[in-house]
Amino acid sequence: MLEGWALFLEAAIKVFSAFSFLLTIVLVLVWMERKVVADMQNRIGPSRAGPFGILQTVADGLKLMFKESVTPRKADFLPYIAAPVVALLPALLIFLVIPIGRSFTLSIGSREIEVSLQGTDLNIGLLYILGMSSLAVYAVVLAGWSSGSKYPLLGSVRASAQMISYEAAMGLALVPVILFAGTTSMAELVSHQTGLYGGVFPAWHVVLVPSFLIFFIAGVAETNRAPFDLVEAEQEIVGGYHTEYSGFRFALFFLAEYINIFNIAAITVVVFLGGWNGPDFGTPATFSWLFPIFWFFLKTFLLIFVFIWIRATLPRMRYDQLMSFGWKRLIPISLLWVALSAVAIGIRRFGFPWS
Amino acid sequence: MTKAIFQTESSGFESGPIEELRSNHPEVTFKLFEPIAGPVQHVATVEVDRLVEFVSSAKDTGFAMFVDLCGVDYLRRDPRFEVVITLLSIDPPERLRIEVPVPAAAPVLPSISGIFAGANFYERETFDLFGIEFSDHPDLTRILLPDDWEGHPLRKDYSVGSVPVQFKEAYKTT
Amino acid sequence: MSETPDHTTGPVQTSITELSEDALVSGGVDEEQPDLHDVWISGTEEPAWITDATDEGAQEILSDLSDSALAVQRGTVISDDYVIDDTADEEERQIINLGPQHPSTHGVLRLQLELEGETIRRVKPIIGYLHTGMEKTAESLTFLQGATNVTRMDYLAPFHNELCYSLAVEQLLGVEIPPRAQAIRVLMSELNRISSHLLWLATQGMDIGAISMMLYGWREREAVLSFFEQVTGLRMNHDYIRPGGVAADLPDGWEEEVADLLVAIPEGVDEYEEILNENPIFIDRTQGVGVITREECLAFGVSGPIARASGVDWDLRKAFPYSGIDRYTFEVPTGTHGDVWDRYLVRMEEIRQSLGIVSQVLESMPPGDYRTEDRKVTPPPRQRINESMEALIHHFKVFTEGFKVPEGEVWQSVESPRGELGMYLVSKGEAKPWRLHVRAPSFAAVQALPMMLTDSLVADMIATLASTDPVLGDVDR
Amino acid sequence: MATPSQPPGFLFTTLAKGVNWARTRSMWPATFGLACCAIEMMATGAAHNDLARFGMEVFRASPRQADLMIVAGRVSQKMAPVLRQVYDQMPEPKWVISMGACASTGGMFNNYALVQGVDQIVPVDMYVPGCPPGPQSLMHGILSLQEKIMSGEIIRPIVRI
Amino acid sequence: MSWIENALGPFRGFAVTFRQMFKPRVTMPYPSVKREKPERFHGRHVLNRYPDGMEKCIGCELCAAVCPARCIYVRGKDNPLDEPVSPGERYGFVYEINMLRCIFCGLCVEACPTEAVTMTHLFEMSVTGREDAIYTKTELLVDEDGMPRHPQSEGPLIDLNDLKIGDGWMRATAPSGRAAYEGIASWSPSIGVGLRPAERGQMTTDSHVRRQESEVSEVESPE
Repeated sequence: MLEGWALFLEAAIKVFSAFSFLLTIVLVLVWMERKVVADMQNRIGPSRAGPFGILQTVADGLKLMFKESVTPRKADFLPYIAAPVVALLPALLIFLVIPIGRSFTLSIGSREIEVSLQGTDLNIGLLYILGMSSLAVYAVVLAGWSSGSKYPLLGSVRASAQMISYEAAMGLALVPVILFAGTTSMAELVSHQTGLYGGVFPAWHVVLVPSFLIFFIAGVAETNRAPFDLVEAEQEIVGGYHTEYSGFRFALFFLAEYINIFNIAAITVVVFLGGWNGPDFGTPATFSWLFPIFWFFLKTFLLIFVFIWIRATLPRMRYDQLMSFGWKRLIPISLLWVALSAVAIGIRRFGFPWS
Repeated sequence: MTKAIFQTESSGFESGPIEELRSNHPEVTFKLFEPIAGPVQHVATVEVDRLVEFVSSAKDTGFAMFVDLCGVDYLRRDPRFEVVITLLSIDPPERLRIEVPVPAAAPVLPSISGIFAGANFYERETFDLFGIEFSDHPDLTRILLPDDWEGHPLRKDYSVGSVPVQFKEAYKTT
Repeated sequence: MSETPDHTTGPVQTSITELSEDALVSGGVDEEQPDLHDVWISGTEEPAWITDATDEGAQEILSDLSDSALAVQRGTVISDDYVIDDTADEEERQIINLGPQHPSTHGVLRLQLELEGETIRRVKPIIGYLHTGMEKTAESLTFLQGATNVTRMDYLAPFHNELCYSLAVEQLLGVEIPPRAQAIRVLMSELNRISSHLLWLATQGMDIGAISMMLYGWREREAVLSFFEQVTGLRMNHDYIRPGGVAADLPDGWEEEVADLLVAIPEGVDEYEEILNENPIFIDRTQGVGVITREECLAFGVSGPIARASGVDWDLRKAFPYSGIDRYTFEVPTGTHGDVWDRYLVRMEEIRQSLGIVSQVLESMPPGDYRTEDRKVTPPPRQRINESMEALIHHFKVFTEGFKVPEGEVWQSVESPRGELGMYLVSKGEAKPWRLHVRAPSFAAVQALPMMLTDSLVADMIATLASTDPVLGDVDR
Repeated sequence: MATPSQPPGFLFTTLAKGVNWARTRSMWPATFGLACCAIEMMATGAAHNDLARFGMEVFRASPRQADLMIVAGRVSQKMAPVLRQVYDQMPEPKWVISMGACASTGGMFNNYALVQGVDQIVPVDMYVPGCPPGPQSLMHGILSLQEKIMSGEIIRPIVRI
Repeated sequence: MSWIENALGPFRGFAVTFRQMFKPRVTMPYPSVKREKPERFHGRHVLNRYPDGMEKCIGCELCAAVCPARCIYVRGKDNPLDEPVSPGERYGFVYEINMLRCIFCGLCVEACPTEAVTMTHLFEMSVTGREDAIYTKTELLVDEDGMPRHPQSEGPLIDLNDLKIGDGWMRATAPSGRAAYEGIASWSPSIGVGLRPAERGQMTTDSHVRRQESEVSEVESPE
């Protein structure tokens, strides 16, 4: 009985810390995005809220919380208020399966507790992520449709089309990795990438270059970031699906979007860039968890920087170009790549058929 | 100070679309305005009922580009209004100004939007601001002002509509 | 329909013929020209005074609105949802109102779009949301004050407005403009063309989603604007080019400033081309989009870079040179396809050509007067006021009643960054214009939008609209 | 319900302060450009003046997410109802800055076509003179508005039921 | 190696944006750093005094007449004999500028025959009420130090020293087109600052030489 309670407690602590961790991450992320974009445009960026404007997001959030939430007259009320929650939930849930560091043992008194820096290690981790991320599109569609207004409707139509085409490419891009590593569990994916190839190159899955690129592109599209931000293209359809949202409900969308960015970057790191793997310079066992966390965040934030960089540079794609890029380029290429890598793995395992 | 002078002479026309147009339409009065700086301006005064014919012939002659159409209210003159159309020939570069006197009693003109599609908005604008109507215009509605506006503000008997400027001590005596 | 409806305070109209000529010139029969002593003392009445006081001009709509404004002021009544107009759908088409408040309509243009999915089947531009009555205001300002009015029309190219107006007035006046004034005018207007094109580039980038382009365009424009500010004291709406010349000489050190600009702007332009020229997304978004043919351009009176991108080799600076621009050498770039991409190329080249003109002006700026010596038009130097009674009288006459302009009608046009900016000026020999009509380049461009937009996608519409570079102050005046 | 004007004790005062701090540090303007002033408003957001320093680079296209409406330019009689509608669509708390001569009083266009002062249509919190006001003038307007919000001169309810 | 360059073409934009991160930022952090305003800057108006304390304004209403926005209201009054306010016969009894109507075109400055109304470099005038933007003589007229009373107090946002610089536009337009008169300080001294020199720019030209050449042409018979 006591064991059960301890498990529950452990889970509760994990969920709670994951949640507050994510909120902090979003604070940093939003600030970082605004600062980096400002840097790329010879500006200063937020500087008045707190030192270096680090509290900018706090101010944004606090303000939105105390702002009136308008419900348009024509809105379908229940889906309308459900949509922001639906947007946020998958984002939070996805994070739970991402290992952010090596598990370590913590000794409290005489007891030794094994702490894994991961919400839970599902053996279907990747599938779970794909499932969850396809849930997120429902939020967008719901929000756009239930607002009862035309721009959001256009946004949600765009969203569904976009998501369908990029989900496929994203899933296909993961197949070679699964074939290669032989697992879909996130933790095992990381441990599969330990070590070095030929003693020089880290044994990361990034060697599957096409997979990596396709996954990353699809990830950008998945998070509705530029140049794939058609869903909320401000210059075209005003705000897209969240045009009619205000106050706290809008803040939830905002939050979900940034958590998604972090998630996608983190998943890419875990799947392709070796997760928390990295040199640990022989740190003592007590602090062995330190470097993995550091490497993980370094890689993730580098990727996020690339996200921002892309946003600051590229123009937005057009709806039909985006679709044709997805269906005519990404999906065929990933199919081909799946076939190729299957053949390659087969050869590796069984040798050439003629030998 | 040299004064700008209008000539009603035939001199000054060179060969070109203007000359051709002139020989085709002997009934139309042509004037010439020679400013101190800038190009010579040719002005043709056309009656209302000959307008469409003249404009389409001008288009055929080479004035292919529609530039402008506007109204003028001369208030105490008879006819009171005038519609001024500016056409342009690209090669050779020449301008033609067509002035159409419009009486105040029946300010109606045939629309030339059938000849130059671009006249559409300009005619609407002239209707909006002067109340000059264009028959056969596809969509003669107000363009700049709200639909329920009353009056035509660029007519001279329409006031500017200014309000007093706010001051503090204007009537101060001591 | 013989006379204007009785919206103006009625009975006066019956006695039009009895009015003095002066009253008519000043712009209307029951015209209450804001007299110097026609004032409203603050604190004496509630703000509602305004709707009462403007009964001749203002419309009912406002007074109604003011009432509801009070009722709604504290509450959160939402009068409607975002889309204003909601006409019936037929055959799965929906009507969307883009604007007047929309981020990429460049102000307050409203486009009524009939969409089939995301494909635009019909476009109707609705304008007038910025109608300022400038043509009417021009009739109540003297020729001296007039430049302040016209400069606010096309607010991205204020110098071109002033230039066109001044040239029109000068045509009637028949005054000679000193060469230095002409050179200054060319310098300022060409720099203005650059700043306007930079702003177009910034918004074009912004509208297709390249946010950094926006900031870079503004960055270089700011340099040009700071030069304008040094010369005229204002960043926009300068009132610098006046009938007779320019208001003030170029300040000391202008040569270095312009030389700096000639270095900074090409650097910036190179950078933009580096970002955009080979960017596949930008190319996809612009090539073959928003096409308008040569014939359509002519029929609709579309001029400037749009027409040139369609292959119309037409530049007023070449065809009807003004202000001595024919002294400088420059090329007129043209395109062939008439799409957004060609317009982009044409404008980029125009920036370069304008820079060339500027550097030629810089090398060959003539010395001497910067305003005509005609003392009827130009006030005397300040020194002369104290020395000579006659100068003082001239000074007073110029600034109070203004100078009289001989009777006549003239058409003047200049090549503004958006195309042919024309002004039709009618003078009746008074100190105020009888009529000033402005032929706005953007007006024609907006009119031709349906040509470019029909059967394209919403996203293309944004790119096309940005590439026509409309300025709504110019359209609505 | 609870507003800073009612003295509800320490907690609420602190809350009010915090909320006002947040509101002034994150005041998202609506993109409401009308005429010349809109260009200067955009210039204020551009690199040289960088409105982002105040957390204001987030120009919201949708009025639903905007806090501040900068009426930048002349308001015509035709635009007036639209302007009012946009204002109505903004959720509380909202502020209005009337930027430039034309928006504030009609400026030099004292004629039939313009609304002589946008304060006839919407309540204005701050007037910025100038034609158009330079970026720094606009920033002065914005900053003095923020100061007034912080100091409690301009009060908006904290919680609205 | 041109094919490499071609292949890299689409990515050159990334290099541009990345490069900007290492360039100096162009931002002027406004409340702490104020923009350097050019000499001719058009800011709020002031009414000047002669060094002896007399008001320069003679109530001629030229400024009010020329103002396109009609935002100036002037009413002159005869000078009291015992205690004249201005050196002329009349003085500006009421002088008001509605700053919210003002378009800062500078025509009033050009029109003023006595350089009474000039423009300063102060542009921070935001107000919460329309009436506060109407400047009467109290706000416009300078005191003994050449400093007018500004309705808003000095603070991080307002630098009242800007009120003392100024009238560059008056000096720039004083020659009114005649090259011969450029660089000549043809205006009267003011209280607090003395005789303002001609604009920096116009002093350096060879205008004095040219002036002597064209001196004769200026003296003409009245028409």
